[in-house]
Order: sequence, then C-alpha cells, then structure tokens
Amino acid sequence: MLVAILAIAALAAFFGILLGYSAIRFRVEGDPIADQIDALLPQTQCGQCGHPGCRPYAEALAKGEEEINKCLPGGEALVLALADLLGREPVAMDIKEKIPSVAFIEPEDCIGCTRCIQACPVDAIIGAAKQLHAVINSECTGCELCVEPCPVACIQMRPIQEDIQRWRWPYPARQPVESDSAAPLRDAA
Amino acid sequence: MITKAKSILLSGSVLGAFAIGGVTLVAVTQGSVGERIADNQYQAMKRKLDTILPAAQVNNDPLQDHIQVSASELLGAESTQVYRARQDQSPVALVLEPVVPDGYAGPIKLLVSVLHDGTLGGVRVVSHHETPGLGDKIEEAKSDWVLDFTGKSLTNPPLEKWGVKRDGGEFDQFTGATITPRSIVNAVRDTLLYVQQQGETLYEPLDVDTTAPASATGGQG
Amino acid sequence: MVIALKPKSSPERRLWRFHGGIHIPDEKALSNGRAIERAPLAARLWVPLQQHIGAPGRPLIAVGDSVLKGQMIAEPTGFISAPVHAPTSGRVVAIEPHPVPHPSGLSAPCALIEPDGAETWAELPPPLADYPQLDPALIRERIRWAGVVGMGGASFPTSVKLTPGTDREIHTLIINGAECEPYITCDDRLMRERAAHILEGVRIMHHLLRVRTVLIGIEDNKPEAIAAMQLALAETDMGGYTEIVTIPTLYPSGGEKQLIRILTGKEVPTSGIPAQIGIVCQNVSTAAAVADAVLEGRPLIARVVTVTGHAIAEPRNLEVPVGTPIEHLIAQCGGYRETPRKLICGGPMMGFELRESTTPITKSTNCLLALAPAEAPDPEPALACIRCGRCAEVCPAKLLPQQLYWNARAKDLDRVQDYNLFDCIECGCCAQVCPSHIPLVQYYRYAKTEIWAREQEKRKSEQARARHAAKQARLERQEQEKQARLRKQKEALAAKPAAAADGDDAKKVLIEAARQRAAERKRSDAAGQD
Amino acid sequence: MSAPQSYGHILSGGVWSNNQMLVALLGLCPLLATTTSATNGLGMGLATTAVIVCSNGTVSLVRNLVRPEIRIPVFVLVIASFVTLVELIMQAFFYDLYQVLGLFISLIVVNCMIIGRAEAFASKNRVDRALLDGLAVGLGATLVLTTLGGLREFVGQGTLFFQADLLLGDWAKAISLSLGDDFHGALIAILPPGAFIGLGLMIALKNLIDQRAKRRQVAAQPASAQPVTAPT
Amino acid sequence: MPNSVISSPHVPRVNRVDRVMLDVLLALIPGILVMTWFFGWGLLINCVLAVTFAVAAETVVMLLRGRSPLIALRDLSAVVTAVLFALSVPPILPWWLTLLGMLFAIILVKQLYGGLGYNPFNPAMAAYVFLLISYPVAMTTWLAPAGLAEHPLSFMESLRLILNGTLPTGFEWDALSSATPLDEMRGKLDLGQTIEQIGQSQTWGWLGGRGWEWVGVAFLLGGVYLLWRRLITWHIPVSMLLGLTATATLFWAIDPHTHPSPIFHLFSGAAMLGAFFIATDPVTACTTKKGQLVFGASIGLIVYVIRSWGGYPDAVAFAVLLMNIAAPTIDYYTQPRVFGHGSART
Repeated sequence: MLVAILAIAALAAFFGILLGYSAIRFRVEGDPIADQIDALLPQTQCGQCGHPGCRPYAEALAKGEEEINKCLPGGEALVLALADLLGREPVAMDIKEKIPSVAFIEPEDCIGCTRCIQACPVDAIIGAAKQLHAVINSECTGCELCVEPCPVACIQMRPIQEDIQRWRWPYPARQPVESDSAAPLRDAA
Repeated sequence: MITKAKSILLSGSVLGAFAIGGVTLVAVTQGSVGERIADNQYQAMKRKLDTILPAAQVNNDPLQDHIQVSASELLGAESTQVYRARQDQSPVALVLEPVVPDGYAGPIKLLVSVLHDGTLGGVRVVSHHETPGLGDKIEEAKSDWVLDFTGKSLTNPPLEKWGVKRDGGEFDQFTGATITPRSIVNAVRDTLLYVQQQGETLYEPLDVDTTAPASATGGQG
Repeated sequence: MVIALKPKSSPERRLWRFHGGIHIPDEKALSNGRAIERAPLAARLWVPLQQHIGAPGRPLIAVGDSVLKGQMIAEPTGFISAPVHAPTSGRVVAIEPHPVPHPSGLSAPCALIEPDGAETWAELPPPLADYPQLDPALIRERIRWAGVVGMGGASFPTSVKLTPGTDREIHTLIINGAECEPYITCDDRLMRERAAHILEGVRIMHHLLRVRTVLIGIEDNKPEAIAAMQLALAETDMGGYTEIVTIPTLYPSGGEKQLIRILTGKEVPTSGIPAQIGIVCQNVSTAAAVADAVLEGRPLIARVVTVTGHAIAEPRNLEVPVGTPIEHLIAQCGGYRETPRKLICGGPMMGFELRESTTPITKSTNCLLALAPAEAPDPEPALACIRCGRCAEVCPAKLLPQQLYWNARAKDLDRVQDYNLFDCIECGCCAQVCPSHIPLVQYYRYAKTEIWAREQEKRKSEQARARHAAKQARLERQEQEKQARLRKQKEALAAKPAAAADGDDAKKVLIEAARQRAAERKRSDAAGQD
Repeated sequence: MSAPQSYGHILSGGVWSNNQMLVALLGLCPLLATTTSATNGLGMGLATTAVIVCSNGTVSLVRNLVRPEIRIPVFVLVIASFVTLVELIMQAFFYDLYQVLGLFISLIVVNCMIIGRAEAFASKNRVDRALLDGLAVGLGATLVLTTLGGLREFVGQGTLFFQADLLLGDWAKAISLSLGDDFHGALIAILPPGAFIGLGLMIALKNLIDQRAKRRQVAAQPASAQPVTAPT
Repeated sequence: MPNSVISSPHVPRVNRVDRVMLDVLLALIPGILVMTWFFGWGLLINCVLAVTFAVAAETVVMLLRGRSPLIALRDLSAVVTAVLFALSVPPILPWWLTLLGMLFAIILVKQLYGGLGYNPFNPAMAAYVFLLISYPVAMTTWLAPAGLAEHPLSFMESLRLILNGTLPTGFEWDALSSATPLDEMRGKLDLGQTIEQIGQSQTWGWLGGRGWEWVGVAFLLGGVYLLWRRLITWHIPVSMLLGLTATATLFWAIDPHTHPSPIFHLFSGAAMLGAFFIATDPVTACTTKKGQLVFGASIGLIVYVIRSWGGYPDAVAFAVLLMNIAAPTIDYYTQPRVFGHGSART
C-alpha cells in the first residue's frame, strides 16, 4: 500500500517538475489573436464601439473583455466572423446596419474652423484654417466622427449612390423550396 | 535562477502532494470495503452456478473445488475450469466452461453443468456476439430455448439426433437463424462426450498442495 | 512578309474537344436569310461615353456643341482605354446619365446627339494602305484612335491586345467566327458578305503580331460563311499561314478559351490571358473594324446588329450607328409580331434583359433579341438540387457547379472561391440542363460581384488603417514638438512676462456668426418642410 | 471577467440552457454506451453527479494553490481518485448495477464534462458556487441519461425502469412498467445506432423548445440582444 | 427594381426532376414484374402500401413545416423511395413494418434533414437497415420462389398475411419461407459443404439462386435503360459491380470450394438493384466522376466483406449507407482538374 502511494507520489512529483520547467522554457509572448481580429475589423476608426479606434477594440476582444457585437460598420457579417474566430456565440447587433455613406461639407456654411479635420481619423478632409474644407470621398470611411465637432452643423452624411461600377448581382429571388435551411450538411466535409 | 528552480520544485511538490492525497483516499476506501466487494463477486458467481446445479444436493463449495483441464478438441478452449459439486465427498455434478468457436459472429462462451449420471444440469450462455434479434435468443433473458437442454444426455436423444431440426436432429432452431443453435448444440454434445471420456478422473480430489492456491484464485472468480 | 510556298495544310486538321458543352436549337435561320441592311438614322442618338473595359474616357464636347461624323467625343485616359466618336453629324443636346446596355439597367453618362441628317464627315486621318511598310506602332496608334474594341461582347480595347509583351512570342492568331450562341447571325452575315474585308483586317493583325499561323474557326452550321471565307481566302496571298477551320457546332465553342482549346489543344491558364500561351484571339467583326480603321481611316462608329426572336416581325441584320436606341431598330424590323416576353441584349445563353426601349446600341452589342413567351417561358420556381451532376457534365470549365451553388447560396464567399468560381465563364450550360431549374448562373454572378465588392472594401479598410496609423504618428510627433516648444517657451517666459494673445477671441466671434447663420438656415428649412 | 453568476443562473445553466450533454456534447461516451435502459442511465447519472460535485468542490477549494502548468494533472488526479472511490462503493453496495455499468464507471475519469467544469467553472469560482454548479451539471446529465435510457428502453423493449430495484431497492419495482411480451420493440433503439438517433432527436427537441420559448419572449418584448443563429 | 433582375440563360430548361424520377420508376418495371412472378402478389401489395404510406408521411411533414405538400409530392421522389423499399423487403412483410419503414425514411431520414436534396443517407436503404436491425426475423423471412414453393400464395392469401399475419390454412411458416441464396450459401458453407455440393441443390439455378438470378437480370435491364436515357452514368454501377467481382474473384481463385464464384455474387441479393438504382441515387452518392469510381468500388468491396463475414446475409444497404457518409469527403478529394489549372496538355 505504502509502496503504491509513494510510487504515485514520486511519479506525480517528477511530472510536476517537468511541467514546471516546461512552463518556463516554452513560454509564448505576445498576443497574435489581436492581430487576427484587427484584420477583420473594418478600420473605420469610428470609435462607436467605445474604444479609441479599431486596434484597441481588437485588443479588448482578444482579452475577452468585450462583446463581439460592438462594431456597427462591421455589421452582422463581422459578428459572425468574430464568433467564428473566437469560438463565441454570435450575438445580434444592437442597432440596424447603416447604409454606407460618406461625409459631405456644405460649402456655403463651412467657416474653415479645421475641427472636422482634427476629428477625422483617416485624414480624409482637406483644407486649412479659414479655408473651405472638402471631403475626399474615396478616403472617407463614413465614421461620422466629423459631424459632431462641426460648430455650424454643415457636415451631413450622404448615402453612396449606386452606379454601374458599384452594382452587384442580386441574390437570386427564385429560391428552391427549402430556402430557409442554412448551409447544407454535405458541405461540412 | 533561484526563483525559477523554486517554482519548478513547487510544481513538483504540489502535484506530488495531490497524488499522495488521492491515492491515500482510494487506499483507505479499498481497505474498508474490499472484503465486501470480494464477497459480492463470490456470491454472484455462486448464484450463477446454483441455477444449473441441483442446489439441494450440493453441500460443498464448487467455487473452492475446481481443477483446470485442457481439451481444446472438445471444449474449444486451451484451458478450462471445471468446478466440482459434491455432497459429502460423493460426486454430484461438474460445471464446465466450454467455448463455441464457430458462432455466426465469433466465439460463444458457455457454462454447462453435467450431473454425475451424465445428464445435463443446465446450459447458460456467458458471452456472445451473435446478431441481435436473431442469434441472441440463446440468452436466457431473451428466450427459453437454452433451458431445453436441461435433462438431456448422450442417450436422450441418441447421439445421431444431437442436431437442429433442419439438419435432421431433435433440437429447435429459431426462426431466422440456424447457425447459432447448431453450433451450440454441437458444443454441448462435445462437452458431454468429454465428460463421458474422462469419467471419474474429473472428480478426483485435489492434492493438499494445490488446494490452497486453487482456493485463492477461486476466490477471485 | 511570308511568301506562300507551302500548300495549305490538309483539311484534316486535328481538332480538340473541350469538356462538356450542350447542343441547343440554334434558331439562326430566323435572321440569316437576309443581307445586312443599313438602317436609316434615328432621330436621337444616345452615345455612351464609355463603351470599353478599362479607364473611362474624358469627354471632349459640351452641351450645345456641333459634332461631325467620326469626330472624337471622348478621349482615352490610360493605356487600357478607348475613345468614342460621334456616329453622325449633328448637335450635342445633352450630356447626362441615360440607361445603357448593362444587366443592372442603370444609367451611365451619355451624349445625346440630334443628327442633322447631313452625315458630314469630320476630317479623317489618311488611309494606311501601305501598312506593311509602316512602323507597327503607327498602325496600333491608328487602331487605338479608331476606338476599336472587341466586338464579340468583351469590348476590350483591341490595340492593347495587338500589343504583345516583349517577353512572349505570339505564334498563333485565332479569328473567332464560331458565333455559337443561338439566334445571333451578325458575324455569319458579315463573313458571307464582307469576307474579303475581314481578311484584310486579319492580314493587318497578322502583320502586327508577326504570328506564324492564323486560324479562323467557324462552326459547321454556317456552311455559306465557311464557303465565302474560303473563296475570299483563295483570292489572297494569305493562304500560306491562314487556315479556315470548320469546327463542330457545340455551345459554347465560341468562348475564347474553348475556341483556343478546340483549335490548338491548349488551355489558357486560370486567371490568365491567351497571350501567355502565345495566342491572340479576335472576333471577325473586330477584324473588319481594324480594316476600316487602317485602310480607310474610319473610326468604329457603326456595327452590325442581329435583330431577331420570334416576337420580331421581320428579323434581320442591321448595320446601325452606335447610340441608336433599340426601339428604332425594332421599328426598322417591322415592329413586334407579338408582345415579347423579354428583350435581351446579346444571345439567349449569356445576354441580359433590357428594360428601357431607349437604351442605345454600343460597340459590343451584337444582338437584340425579342423573345416570345413560348421561347422564354417564365422560370418555374426552383426545386432543391438533387445533385444529379448534369451541370458538372456540361460545364466547359470542368467546374463542379453544384458545389459552387451550395456555397454561393450559403454566401460562403471563401469556399466558393476554393471551388474556382472565377474560372466560370457564365455560359449558362449548367442552368440550362438543371432539372431543378435553379438559377445557377445568377448565383455565380451574385457571388462574383460580392467578392469583388468585398475585396474593394478590404482594400479600402487597409488604406484607412494606414492613414489612421499615419495620422496617429503625426499627432504624436506634433505633440512631442509642442512639448519641446513649450519647454523652450517656459525657459523664455522665465526671462520676460508674456503679452496676452487675442487671436483666440477673434476666432470665437467668427464661429459664433457662422453658427447663427447655420441655425437660421435650419429654421428656414424646417419651415419650408411644414 | 464578468460578475459571478447568480445561483439561479448556475442551476438553470447546468440543468438546461447549458446542459453539458445536449448543448456542449460532452461526455458522449457514457451517454451513448450506458443508456440502454432508464435504470442504467439513472445509475450512471448519479455516479457522474457524485464525482462532479466532489471534484468541483475540491478543485474550487484548492484553486489558489495550484499553478497553471500543473492545473490539468491535478484535476485529473482529483477526478480519478473520486471515480475510483465511486467505483469501489458501487462494487460494495450495488454489485448488480456495477456489473452492467462497470466498464463505464472507470471511464468517468476521462469524461470531458467533469474536467471541463473543473477547468471552466470550479477553478474560477468560490466553493459554494462550484458545488452548486457540479450539482446542477450532474442533475442535467442525469436528466439526459435517464431520459435517453428510458426512450431507448421503451422503444426497444417496451419497458420502463426495468430492474430499477437493482439501483433503488425493492420499492422501485412499483415504478417498473412493461407493455408486455406482445410488444414488438424496435431493437435498433437499444443497439448503438439507436443511441445516436435518440440523442439527435433529444437535441432537436431541446432546440425546438428553446426556439419556441424565445419566440414567445420576442413576441412579449422587443428584443435588444437576441443571439442570431449561427450559420452551421 | 434590382431584385427583378433575372440572369441568363433565357431559354427553356430541358430537364425536370419529376421526369427523371418517372424514368427511374419506368426502369424498375421489369424488376417488379419478374419479382412478382417469382414471389407473388405480396410484392405488389407492398409497393402499393409503401407508396401510400410514403406519400401520406410526406404530406403530413410538409404541412407541419408550413409548406405546400404538392411541391414535395410533385417531384415523385417519395414514390421512388417507397418502391425501392418495397423491392428490398420480403414480399410478405407485415404492413405495420412497411409503415414504420416509410415513416422512418420520409420523416427521419429525408424531411428532418431538409427534404429532397439534403438527406445524406439514402432513405429507402436507411429504412431497410432500420427494420433489419430492429426486426431481423420478419426482415429475413423470404418466400420460396415460384417453382420451389410448396404453396404459391394467392392474392387474398398474401393480403391476409400482410395485413393480419394469418397464414394460409394448413401451412406453417417453414413451409412457405425459404432462405435466400446468400443465406443458404452462408449456412451450408458453415456446415462444411463445398460450393459444388451446394450447387447440386435444386434451389440452385443457372447464375445464382433459382428465381433470384432472373430478378438480377431484370434490374440489370432497367439499369441499361437508365444508362441509355443518360439518367445515370456508368461510373457508379460499373465500379460497384467491378469492385464486387474483383474481390469475389480473388477469393474464389484462392479457394473455389469455400468461396462462391463472382457470378453468384453478382446475381444474388440486391447487387444489381443496388448497383443501378440505389448506389446511383444522386442525392447521396458522390458527384465527381473520379469520386463515383471510388464510391462504387468501395461499395462493391464492402458488400463482399459483409456478405462473407458480417452479421447479416446481404450487405448492399449497409455498404451504401456507409459510403453515403464518406461521399462528401470523397468528393472533396476527387475534384476534377479545372480548365486552365495545373498541367494542361499542350
């Protein structure tokens, strides 16, 4: 009996020492998961998630300190992608998704105060003090961060117009009868 | 460096401590209920034997009184236990553990008791892999078929009638399966033949030397 | 110039087979019996300012301008770009978005030209009849100037295709006269009637590419076209390197990659171009347009369009100026025999529906198809895929259409690419044979455009990330600089007391004024809405 | 980490909403192998509950002593000790049941459900919560095991709680139910494939009930943060 | 507006699911006739019962799912499932087993997975296996074929037997039933008889068991019709039969006394029915050509293995179901080389 106890204890002690050594020897630094999350985020830097930019939100997610449904520009697609990456349960978005828009500065009202320029996270507004400001449409991420600071409320968000270049083929309306079932089982392979 | 070594040793000792705790717990329990467990096991085996032995006539403990024989030809296994039931030293019955090698799906283990007059005290199936719903009617729980053996001997029916009805014998096969009952009938017949061949030698009392170890192994059943 | 000494290679030229394909009723007899006719000018021409794949052109005209026939009204802005010329003389009435031939039915900028009827030509560049002696660059420049684009439907600028890279030798020129889609007969008629002209174009392209072989592939359901081309070929000195190859009728043998496979046995690598395997492929109409540009100095301003379908009273081929509204063409063909179920631009297998009768013809519009209800019955509701595999059997790209379908339907854009979505040529064979009547091609098109949109978004977000990072870095630098300055100022302040700055106050006054102005405007807006 | 869960939440999570067998699909080995009858399922469930309560309690008590690198071995040691304990007790007091379940009792050691709770819950929570969680999870498992066992037993041989007296004593003969010998049971239910089919049906049933409940809840109040269905 | 966009092709579609299914039913007719000839009216009664139950089950499930049952019934897939099932089970199967089988096939195997096109397992075979495992005695009690039977059952006798379980007066089960050739082969080999001795028996015919061989030939004929109509390709049937033949030939060559000939295997049990009508079920089979070869050959191999050493005499259903599971994986690893990919012939 005593022999059995001692043998097991010795074995356990040996493996404990081995594990203790391994824990020190093979420690991994850094947090690559945050990079992966950051790559999924839309990089609007809009701050609507409550974090100052996309990277901080990614880091918070990586630490498990945040919900995955905070990114409004990413929408439901992002929630599903994050749920997939982080192995979490998908959660519905708080608010409906917005239509993609860009900021537009009313030229007549702009007083050239540069506050919107300071607010823009991606330098998509050009202009100088006391000069008319203008939005570079192709750079604007639609984050709306410039709308609030404008003292004369001359910035509006305008939906991006559909044109031939931007047009997408619609998802077929003629669905097979079992259209509501999700991805088929056969695809699991 | 020192802290590192310390932390490694700490890991080892914590794990070791848990091992000691766990094993001690198990050891203490084992010590307190071990006898009861052994008794349970012994009782279970005994109950099984009692169903195929004329219990009223037996007053020894067949589980303590057993020998090991080797007769792969007729009993299907390299070595088999033979339990002897006696009443006041006079032989009553033998219990053998033949193996049926040619079941439909692998070997079937039997428990067969043969009374001293050569008739069957009973046949039970210990383990098998027969097709559920077809071949598994050899189990006592599923069908009464196996009970039909009780009372049969090499003369009742005569040796040539030891087969299933489909082969011209006396024993029922059950619907949907012939192979399984056929193999069992053959195996029981062979067991009877073996007992007949060996005669009284199977009842010979054990030497004093071998009794002790035999009873020890018998206890573990 | 290669002198033809060797007799034409044997007619038993080896042909290859591509996987799949289908036989469908070709319906060509509807329209191939009549000669090409010139349609009278329409009252208004909507000329799309971009009629090619590539960088959009820059408009050269303004509303109210008078234009002459053949005058350039939009100039190319890049290497892969093409100009647009006025199809007739007249006045530019408007430049505005107007429906153009596109699956979306959306509008794009067009010049609305009101013809003056005089058909006055602008000053044209001189013909280059002596092109064999000229610098190939000059000839390419002429083709580029003429705005020649692929007229089989792709509308890729032809001059670019005729400019092979220096690293790869082009050995074979393939002229596509297969015209495999049902109904369409414009290339057929063109080959029958203008074979010599087409061959002139081929000779120019042969000269530019310096290829060893020219193969003209024509499906065997157009025997007259084959005969006409052979006759014309016999009268030229091109026989030494040119061969007219009769190929079996099988849809989609007119697909570029399929035709190359049939004629040479080679496969164009995935997401590659024929030039990578030493081949250039051009349509017969394009060859004719090249001949126009080089030998006559005329830009591409008109083309032959098949107007057909059982709903058309008198189907035929019309030569029409680019920009002509389709309603005008249908009127020229006697109008409708019965109310069409669908109006299709292009063939029935790959074309798309047109919704506006004022949609104009472009350089790549080869067919206008008015399908009667019997020809194009309403699609039945799709049933579930039963995995019968017919689609895979007919797919000319050897894809697994049902896997594409499952994944496109599940909107799994990654996996649909794993199954090589982008090798799909959208020929429609799979959908045609599908017993469950699933709109397969639409699923693929949906997935393709979604993927493109997603990639664009990704690029944009990548850009935004970089710009954000740059801004952060700049702000940090400025902060440090400011700290440094403040330190210095503090040191200076220690020396002498500062004067109050009043610049801030002035700014505040200005902001207040503007704020009031904006508030005023909002009030008036609100009042207006009430 | 989020605030500690309420007792009610722990209980309902273990028994229903986060049922380790139906939702997390853990511990399938005993689930599929031992549920040939309601009695077997109940016995296995009770054994598992005993082990998980003990191991959760112990792990929670020592959670601050154990270093991360030897966490798992310690859990395994704790669980293995308790399983052996349960096995010994079973052999001593429920020998007939032990003969049926014996092989699988030892396999409780590697039941990922138990180590999962030790790792995910007990090692992060106070001992009272850990015990409650163990009890809830064990009850959830027992519920599933007994139900599946009953289902298979009923469909397969037309009885319910057959031989329940082996486990519960003679009074349990009263709860045994039999449809009689004329019943043609679908043998497949008792065989291994029946376990899979039955489990699948039970999961489907649970999802159905949850969906209904959710729909009712949504109808009652406009949703704020409803989970969307995962695309699998 | 944009949602009304309909993509090309704008031509009438040439194929329809219901016509495909109808053709399959047509192709089954020779087999049905021959089986009825040899095994009596019970077969037809079973067909009618199975079709009725299947259609009823499909209707109920579609209604429960809140859809029009017509959509599901119109494609005739339930009828095909029912007929295939009725052809696989003994012709005197009690009606309630047919009912159980059809409920299992339509509700559990087909509709719970989403209906036609979504079921990973062949419904008819899943139902067959479900019943075989659950009720092995009823599922293995076959009638003796015409010519060997002591008493061929009349229509009313068959009906009574199926609905009531009433045997014709004066006959016991043993007089009516007879082991299938596969069963008999297995049983007699087990007794130590050689193939030659077994072949002497009057139950033996020309290719396999008396009567059974003609059933095989009839299904082969139907299969040829399917091939000719291009509803199936040769890949699965040929590879499955080759897989079975090759394995059987190997063992036969090793010892022809204890291993029946490949011909026997081809014309016994459900080999032909399985090869042309069951393994080729497009929903549950492989879809790539290479994959179909692997799929078919594996079924052939598994059939031989289970027939020779398994717990049940025939094995087509088990083999098909096993390979159904593997089909998606096989498909994944046998994708054809896409045009323009990899080593193109130049």
